[in-house]
Amino acid sequence: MIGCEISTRTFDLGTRIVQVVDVSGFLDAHTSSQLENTLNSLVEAGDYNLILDLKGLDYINSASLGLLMGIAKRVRPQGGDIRLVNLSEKINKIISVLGFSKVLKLFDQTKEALTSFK
Amino acid sequence: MIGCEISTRTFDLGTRIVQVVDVSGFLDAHTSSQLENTLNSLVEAGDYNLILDLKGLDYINSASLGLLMGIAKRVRPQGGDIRLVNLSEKINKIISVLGFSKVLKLFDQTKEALTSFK
Amino acid sequence: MVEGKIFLKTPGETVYLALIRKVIAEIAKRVGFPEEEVARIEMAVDEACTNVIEHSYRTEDEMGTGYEWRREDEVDRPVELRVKINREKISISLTDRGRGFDPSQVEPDLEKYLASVSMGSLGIYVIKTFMDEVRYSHEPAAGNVLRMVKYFKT
Amino acid sequence: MVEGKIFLKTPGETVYLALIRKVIAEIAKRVGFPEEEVARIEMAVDEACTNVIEHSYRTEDEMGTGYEWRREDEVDRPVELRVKINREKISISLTDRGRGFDPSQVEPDLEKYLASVSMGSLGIYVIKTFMDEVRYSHEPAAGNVLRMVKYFKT
Ligand SMILES: Nc1ncnc2c1ncn2[C@@H]1O[C@H](COP(=O)(O)OP(=O)(O)O)[C@@H](O)[C@H]1O
Ligand SMILES: Nc1ncnc2c1ncn2[C@@H]1O[C@H](COP(=O)(O)OP(=O)(O)O)[C@@H](O)[C@H]1O
Repeated sequence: MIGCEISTRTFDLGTRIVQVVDVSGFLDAHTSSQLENTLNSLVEAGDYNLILDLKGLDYINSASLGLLMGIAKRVRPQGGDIRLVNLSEKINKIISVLGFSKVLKLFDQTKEALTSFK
Repeated sequence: MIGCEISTRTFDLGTRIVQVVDVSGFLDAHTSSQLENTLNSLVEAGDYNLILDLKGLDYINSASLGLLMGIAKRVRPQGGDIRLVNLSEKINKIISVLGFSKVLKLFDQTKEALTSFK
Repeated sequence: MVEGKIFLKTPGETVYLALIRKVIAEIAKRVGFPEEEVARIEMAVDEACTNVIEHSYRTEDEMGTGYEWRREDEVDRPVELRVKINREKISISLTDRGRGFDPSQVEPDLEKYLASVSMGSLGIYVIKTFMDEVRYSHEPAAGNVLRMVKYFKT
Repeated sequence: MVEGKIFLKTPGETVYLALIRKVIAEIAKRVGFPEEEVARIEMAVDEACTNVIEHSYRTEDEMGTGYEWRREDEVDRPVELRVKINREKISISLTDRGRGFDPSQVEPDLEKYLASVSMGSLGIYVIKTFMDEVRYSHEPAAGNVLRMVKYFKT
């Protein structure tokens, strides 16, 4: 795979609908607009419960992290959130060291993240 | 791991002793002399039954392939041989396309290569 | 690879960032930085190159019209990376011939950033957080040079 | 990465071959060559660079004394790779400032090689087998240039 691949899965939890966005490849200045478009469309369509599954993501740049924090700020007042799962050790450390884990909620597994929305 | 790692295992088949040389990393002009030294020492010590286990080898250059063919030429008159096992798809194709599989015997597994020496 | 200089030049386009990261990560790994530090050096350089492409090489005109490249100028917008290794450190110089920018003008403050509504200015925060030294200079002949240094032991 | 030029310069030392292979493989992969072809282009370039380091830059003197480098000359022995991509092909030019060598002088013959006792001369066989075009030129100003081309469809 070259660049970045993004797809969306929908989970109906009964009480809520959660959209899981799978991202693999890398998110840099060349590819991050793809994620921006996907997330903006979801939020505009009223989907405020979001999980970003980063299994298979090699790299994430600061603009993409900024984008995620921007999305969090938009959906939280609506009772929603954006939660990150399946981060590689590498990306987990980067996010923590930069202090972004203070804002972005990280989970080990999709299940946990889904449950957290109930 | 940076460069190339080489180690040797000895198998006593009853009728013969076979030396299995494990190579991982890459064999290029920077590292191939390591393999050359190992193989020369074995042949000089009278070890003519050799298996090269290339599991974990990313790259092999023409000089290393030439070295292996040179060793084959030295040990075959002594009733020995050098046999290659666990080649990645990538290295297998390179060796075949270049025509070196006419000279070097390739096996899928160490077991098969060991049996072939009996 | 104890001492040495490596030079890499690509067009100033985001499609080359992946290659630049690969090169930097490979060098950092081979000179012996642990994985964690490799990831940080890789990210700092990616952010610095992104800034050159998205800010230094973007004309006022382009900024007004939706950030479109003038393709015919591409050849005049190279990203040049010089990597120097010695026993104590890796030095990475990024040269561009665009508008230029001194990052010491910006004092990134994550708390403030997180509290604010605006996005942006995270790149310089990353570069300053992950590298040991960051220095900018402008020389008419050479262009804008951003020099980033990382020591082997910190 | 449909069109573009990439320039990579390293010292002429074998320790840099791994980096050179990474860069070439990364570019070849990104422009769309299948894995198999990526491996071939990677090997051809590795062999060409190895020849520059081991033959073009080795003085008669060094050849007699066990192939030792004169470290102080290192800086004058760069390996320069220019990669040009366009819609139909990838062109890789390798420039050195050493003795130089025209590979068209050698007609590699594997059957003969396999029958002979001598090792060596496999490098040029690999380069010619794996690349679609191989051309050598010497220009006093530029140095020795080996140009290797691979078309996307063969
Ligand atoms: N190399 C550069 N050339 C010109 N301007 C730059 C450069 N780097 C940064 N800047 C300016 O500094 C600002 C902050 O940069 P940065 O921290 O990377 O955040 P961002 O790129 O997300 O805006 C940019 O918006 C830009 O105006
Ligand atoms: N770039 C070069 N500069 C000078 N001489 C070269 C160069 N490339 C090849 N040669 C000469 O051609 C011979 C054959 O090269 P090659 O096929 O790569 O085999 P090997 O390197 O194993 O000898 C070398 O031994 C050397 O004498």
